[in-house]
Amino acid sequence: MKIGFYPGCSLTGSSREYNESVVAIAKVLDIELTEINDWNCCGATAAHSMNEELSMSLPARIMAMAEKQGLTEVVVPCAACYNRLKVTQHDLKDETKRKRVSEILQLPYDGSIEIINVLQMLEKYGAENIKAKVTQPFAHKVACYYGCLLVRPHSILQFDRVEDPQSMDELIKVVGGTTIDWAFKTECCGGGFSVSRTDLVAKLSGNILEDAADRGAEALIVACPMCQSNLDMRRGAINKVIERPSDIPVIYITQAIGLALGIDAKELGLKRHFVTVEL
Amino acid sequence: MEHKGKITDLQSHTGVEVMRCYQCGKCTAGCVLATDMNFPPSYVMRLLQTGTKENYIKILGSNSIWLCLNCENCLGRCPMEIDIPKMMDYLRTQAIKENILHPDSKPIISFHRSFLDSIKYTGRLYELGLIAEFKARTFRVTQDLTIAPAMFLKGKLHLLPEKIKDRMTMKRIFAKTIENVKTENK
Amino acid sequence: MEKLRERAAAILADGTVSLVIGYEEGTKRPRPLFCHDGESARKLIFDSRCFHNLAVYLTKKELVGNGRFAVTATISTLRSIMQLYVENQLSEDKLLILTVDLSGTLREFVTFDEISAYVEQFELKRSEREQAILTRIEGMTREERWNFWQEEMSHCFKCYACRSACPLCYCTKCVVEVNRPQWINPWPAPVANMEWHINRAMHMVGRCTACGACGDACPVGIPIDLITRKMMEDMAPEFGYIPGLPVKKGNALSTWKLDDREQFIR
Amino acid sequence: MSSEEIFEPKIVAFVCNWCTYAGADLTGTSRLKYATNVKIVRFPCTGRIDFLLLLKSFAQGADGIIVSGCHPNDCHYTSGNFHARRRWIAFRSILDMMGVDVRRVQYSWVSAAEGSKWADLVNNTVADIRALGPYTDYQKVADYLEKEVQDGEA
Amino acid sequence: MSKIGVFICHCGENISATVDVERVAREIGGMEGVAHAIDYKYMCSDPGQTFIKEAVKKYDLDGVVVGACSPRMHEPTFRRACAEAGLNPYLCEMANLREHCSWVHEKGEETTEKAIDLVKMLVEKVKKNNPLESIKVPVTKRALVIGGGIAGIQASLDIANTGHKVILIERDPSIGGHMSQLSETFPTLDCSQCILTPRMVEVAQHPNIKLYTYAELESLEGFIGNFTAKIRLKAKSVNYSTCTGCGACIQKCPVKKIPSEFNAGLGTRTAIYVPFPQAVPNKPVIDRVNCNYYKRGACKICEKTCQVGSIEWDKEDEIISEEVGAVVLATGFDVKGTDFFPEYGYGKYKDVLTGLQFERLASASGPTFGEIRRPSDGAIPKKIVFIACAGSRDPAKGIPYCSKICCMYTAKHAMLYQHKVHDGESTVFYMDIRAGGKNYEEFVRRAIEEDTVNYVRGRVARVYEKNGKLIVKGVDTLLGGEQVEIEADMVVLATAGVANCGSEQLAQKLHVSYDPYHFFAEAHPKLKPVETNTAGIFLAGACQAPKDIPETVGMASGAAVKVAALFSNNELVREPIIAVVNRLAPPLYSTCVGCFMCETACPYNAIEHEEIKARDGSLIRTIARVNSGLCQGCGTCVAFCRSKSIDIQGYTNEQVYAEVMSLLND
Repeated sequence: MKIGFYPGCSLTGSSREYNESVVAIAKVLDIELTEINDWNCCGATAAHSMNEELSMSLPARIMAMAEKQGLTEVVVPCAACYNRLKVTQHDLKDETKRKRVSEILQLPYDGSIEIINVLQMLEKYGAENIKAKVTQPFAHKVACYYGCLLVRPHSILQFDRVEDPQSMDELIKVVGGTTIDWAFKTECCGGGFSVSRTDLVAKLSGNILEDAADRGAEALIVACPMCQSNLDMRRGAINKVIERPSDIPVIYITQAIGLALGIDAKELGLKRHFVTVEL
Repeated sequence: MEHKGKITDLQSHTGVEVMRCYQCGKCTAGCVLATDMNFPPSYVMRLLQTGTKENYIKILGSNSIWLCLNCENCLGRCPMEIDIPKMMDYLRTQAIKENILHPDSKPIISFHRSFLDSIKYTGRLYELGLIAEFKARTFRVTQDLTIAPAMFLKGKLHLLPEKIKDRMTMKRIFAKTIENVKTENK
Repeated sequence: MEKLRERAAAILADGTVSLVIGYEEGTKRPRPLFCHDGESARKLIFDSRCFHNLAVYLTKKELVGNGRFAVTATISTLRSIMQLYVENQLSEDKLLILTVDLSGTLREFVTFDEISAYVEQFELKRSEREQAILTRIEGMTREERWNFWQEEMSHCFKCYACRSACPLCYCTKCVVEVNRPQWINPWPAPVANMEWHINRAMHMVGRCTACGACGDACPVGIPIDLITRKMMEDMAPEFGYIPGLPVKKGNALSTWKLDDREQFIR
Repeated sequence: MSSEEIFEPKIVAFVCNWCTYAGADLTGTSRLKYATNVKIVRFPCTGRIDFLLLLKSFAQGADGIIVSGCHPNDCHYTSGNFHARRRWIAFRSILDMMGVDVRRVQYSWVSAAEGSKWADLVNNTVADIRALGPYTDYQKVADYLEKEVQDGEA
Repeated sequence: MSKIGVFICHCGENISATVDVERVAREIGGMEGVAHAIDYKYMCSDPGQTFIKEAVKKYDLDGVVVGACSPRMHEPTFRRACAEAGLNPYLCEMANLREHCSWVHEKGEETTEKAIDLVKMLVEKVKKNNPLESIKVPVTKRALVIGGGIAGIQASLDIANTGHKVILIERDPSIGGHMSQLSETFPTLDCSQCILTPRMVEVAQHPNIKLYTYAELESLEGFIGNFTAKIRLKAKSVNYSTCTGCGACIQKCPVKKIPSEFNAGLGTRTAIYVPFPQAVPNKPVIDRVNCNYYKRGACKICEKTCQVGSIEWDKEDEIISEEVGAVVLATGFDVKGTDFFPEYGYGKYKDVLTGLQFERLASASGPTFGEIRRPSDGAIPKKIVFIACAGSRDPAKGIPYCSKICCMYTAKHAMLYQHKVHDGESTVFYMDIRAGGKNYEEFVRRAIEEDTVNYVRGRVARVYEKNGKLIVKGVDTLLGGEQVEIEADMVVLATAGVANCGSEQLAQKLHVSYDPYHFFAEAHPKLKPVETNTAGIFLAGACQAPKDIPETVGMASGAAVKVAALFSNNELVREPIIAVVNRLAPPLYSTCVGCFMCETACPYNAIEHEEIKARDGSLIRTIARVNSGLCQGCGTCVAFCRSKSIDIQGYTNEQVYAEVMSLLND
């Protein structure tokens, strides 16, 4: 199984462990990841907050590069990048926008690449495979947190249900875990305000953490580096604003699966978290 | 008439027809930051519906457009499928263009600018550089004093930026988009 | 081609059909051939020079009789056959269609759906000639178009070859033969010529499959096929159909949509 | 141009019985005034209006034509006007291809309640056609026929 | 040559003030084919009509043109006059000299000339007119009513009371419909069952009503006055002629956990069941999907219990045929379930209910005997939230229209709740309060002012469960968009009223049209609200659009009157303005080539296939034929016909052609 791979900036820096765990489980599951050559940043929230054309051009270059490389399907683990790429692909169906962007890029772009997130990759290529390869069932009660960018806007992403999505829960069940039914699956963690408005991030992430902890989750499972860093790195700030400070860890779905597949915690980057992971 | 024109511009850029909103308030009810905003989303819609210049300027000068996280809960639930996040994106660029900026926008814009600067030169995000530049722009020297070293220790920060090869294209993208707008203004 | 002859001879021999309509070598170009026996089926040919639309014969009762018959069909012919199916002029149990596809394989069809699935692959494009004239016409002002057609129509002497050649002109009594009232005068005169051709185009809305037979048939070379061709191209996006691909239900003119265009209505 | 020389176009209106004919009745009962150039031919429905009648009108010397019926969804027969609308879309495209002046055919929806709209429609159409002048292009072509026949007989 | 008589009316001075009527009569009198032309002060008066009658006889006229007012005004008058004089009424036409000429133009030469043109036009038309005979269609004086809710019950009773036979069919095992499920009714709060049950019984006992429950329409053929309905009587598995309705079988049935449809899923029922205690007929049916015997081939406990041996295991669906003259559609509506709403939990929270479920909770005959209790734990909710417009006015996920009844029933629910739970707190999230109706606004005000229901203007973004409470995240838009969060014990969604399932298929069976939401379409939104565009089929109640009980009953009675009016004659007389396909002598038979373009175009499905067969029975051709019962005379088919094989009487090709030609000839 071969598939294109766009890690994005976070995965090479502050969310290295996400990258490490994706690569680690891909290896075990025989998924060959081909990184896009000379990829650039997708522009994230900053670009589309500041300039529409910029926000389309950056993802368009990434996809143009992938096309050039002959890739047909690209997995994008970072939910923010996934969202930007999908939305840009959608926006560029508009003839005038596409014209303008190819003018800027001076690269051919035809928008034919299938962009999928990591959950879709695991569903598509792994569910049965994973089940067969589980060596240490992930016997924990966890809260699956999807955030915004993985499921919205539904009309464009067409992934899972808008409210109360299930795909991550299904994967956790495959590796032997149980998931709680909770209320903040798709509520925003504060996203791009991580640095600029830490106070708001603490409030929003706090609500999420509190609900999960109240309902007895042993860990939060995520698929987005922004959510992870807000919920993990900002734990100090969060614990100042919530009533009952919490020390439940926040781990990536790929890490959870990795553990079940018997991959070493260090290889999965579990030592890189701020909140200690003891699962 | 000038501000009616603004509404038309808004529609042609974002496809948002402000008159479709019938003020049910569902966007506001579900907005995670509505309470921190000068005007919650449904109120912003109403201000736009009035079509007056005063109200348009009120919106550009409010923190609402800057606090919007584009989490899209509002769009997902709006019975009339009004793309409020897209509208917020547009209003932000208009606020910058017209230089009507709420104080709350400063750190947010600074962050965005630092972010974009970082990728403009290297093609990828240089997180250490981003934090440094952000601090310099906002004079928040002490913020995250403990986090950054911890990140470094956990291997989460690179000391040197990663650079892509084709930096010419990156330069061109910036020159033809965001910088193009700036020169137009001048 | 040999396969085609064999098959034609075989179905004639075993009584599957009593007639095979196809092409044979003519003096200048291939001409229609009506085979009633295996002997004549040996003369059958089928290649790119065969463009005469044989569908025109299929509605001729006196020719095809009541039994089952076969026809060798080009893409154009197939399109016409589909439209004739839609209009209840042919029935699937009376017809066997033979054709040779691009790879040279003999193919047989009976039903509308089978033909549709096959024809779907072929896009209806303007030929070089069509493109040239239409580009010219489209570049004209309205007055120039009027003068262009008036000049062209002045050659029309109402021989009705266009009508005879068209597989979809199968009425037993044509509107020009209706005399209470006499809507269109049957003799050649500028206004009557124009009325005839506008009328032809209106009668073809949602039906014409742009086989070009009318244009080929015109002895004085008026590009009348382009009137229907242009109409078809204009109407396809308007009414959401694919040019040259008849649909089973819902002819463009006898159906409607709530949001059909009406900017021209005051 | 002196007032005596003002061109009085001949305009024929094809209208449906249920909406526009009744609307024109209302114009009358409301005593709204309009130009005398337009003469109404009554049909049960716009769906009944044959395109050949429009062609024959031009051939017979009409300078302009009004076709009017019920607004969408108001058709007495539920869908005659929708059928008509399609027919006119196709007809206009063909006329335009042939170089016939489509501006001379004014389509409209006038309901039974729109007495004033009918008056406006007539007045505006008369003004429009007056500005276009007589449809001599078409009439010349049609006259030729008559002359030929007469000559032939003579 | 024709002998046309022309009569120009002055209409007092209405015409003669601006039109030189004498000149009109004079000039027309000189026209070819005009035998007689006069003008007179009031043509519609008695003496005026006498002029016409005398002239018809004296000049042996074969056509009459009256130049007067609009034909929409006096065409029947003058046609009657002609008929009385022995002239076929369809040989009389009117030129509209008043509304279309004298009233809209100033006095002058052009006005008179226009008047002359208008009369000329009609003279030329009338020369081509053909004598026509009115169409007479026999009427079968029995009505079919489809649907046994309050609309169908009312329509059936009203028709039956005029002395005509009614066949009422109902899909469920009992009549009663949604109204039987309701607790109290707004704005009077009288008990729904108390006012409905007597009517249900009346239906069952009425000598003119034949009731088929557990039955569905299979097909309907024919046309106004002459329909044939095929009805599927679903197998009840119980012989109703012997069953006494004792109910012993129901008590013994071991399959007890089937969600009860009548209780909107809140209660349970058995496999052999009567939907509710007041059911009519009060006899059980076996639900074969859930019955142990049909599922697994063993059980038959009911059979052992039944003392009269009424269980019929092998009974099959039966199809019967009924001749009827009119049909009333009264199939009602349905409500969207809670699983339809993602932000309110996709139906996973047991204490989030639909309005209909709340009705069952509040009903004395309901699963809690009228006590408001949570389905999850049986506790009495202390805080309750009602959400209006759940699915309504929501083009994104629900339906764009307003379901109309929700504002009122929500106010009623809140009121009933406050009456039953005195220390309870109720909140209604609304967007607009639509309380148009007699005593409706007062009713809502009472809920707010006297029963202290907390009305909050704004929509709810989401509902989630936490610690046994339902957290409702709403907004108060009147406070500038302040967020409101309520920890509720129960949430009631005023879910959208939608077309009943299967309505689209039913509409297609009946050839009636339906709107984009699958509600049946009325023939005219204002003036023909109970008619459909298929003559002889009428609408009653919420199958046309959501509506409340008074409106439903009113509409049902309206439909009944339409049926009674239809049945008041032995024959239907219709204007002969219909399309006809020409017929010619063999071997041509007709110029119709059978392309059936007219068939797709016809809004009334009036085009039939006529097979022309040789003497030996072999098919020569198939051509179109117009069903004169269905054709309404729009003429759309005529304009489509390429070979001009179909024409419409009264507006034939020859007639309209002559009109146009005369108008433009100088």
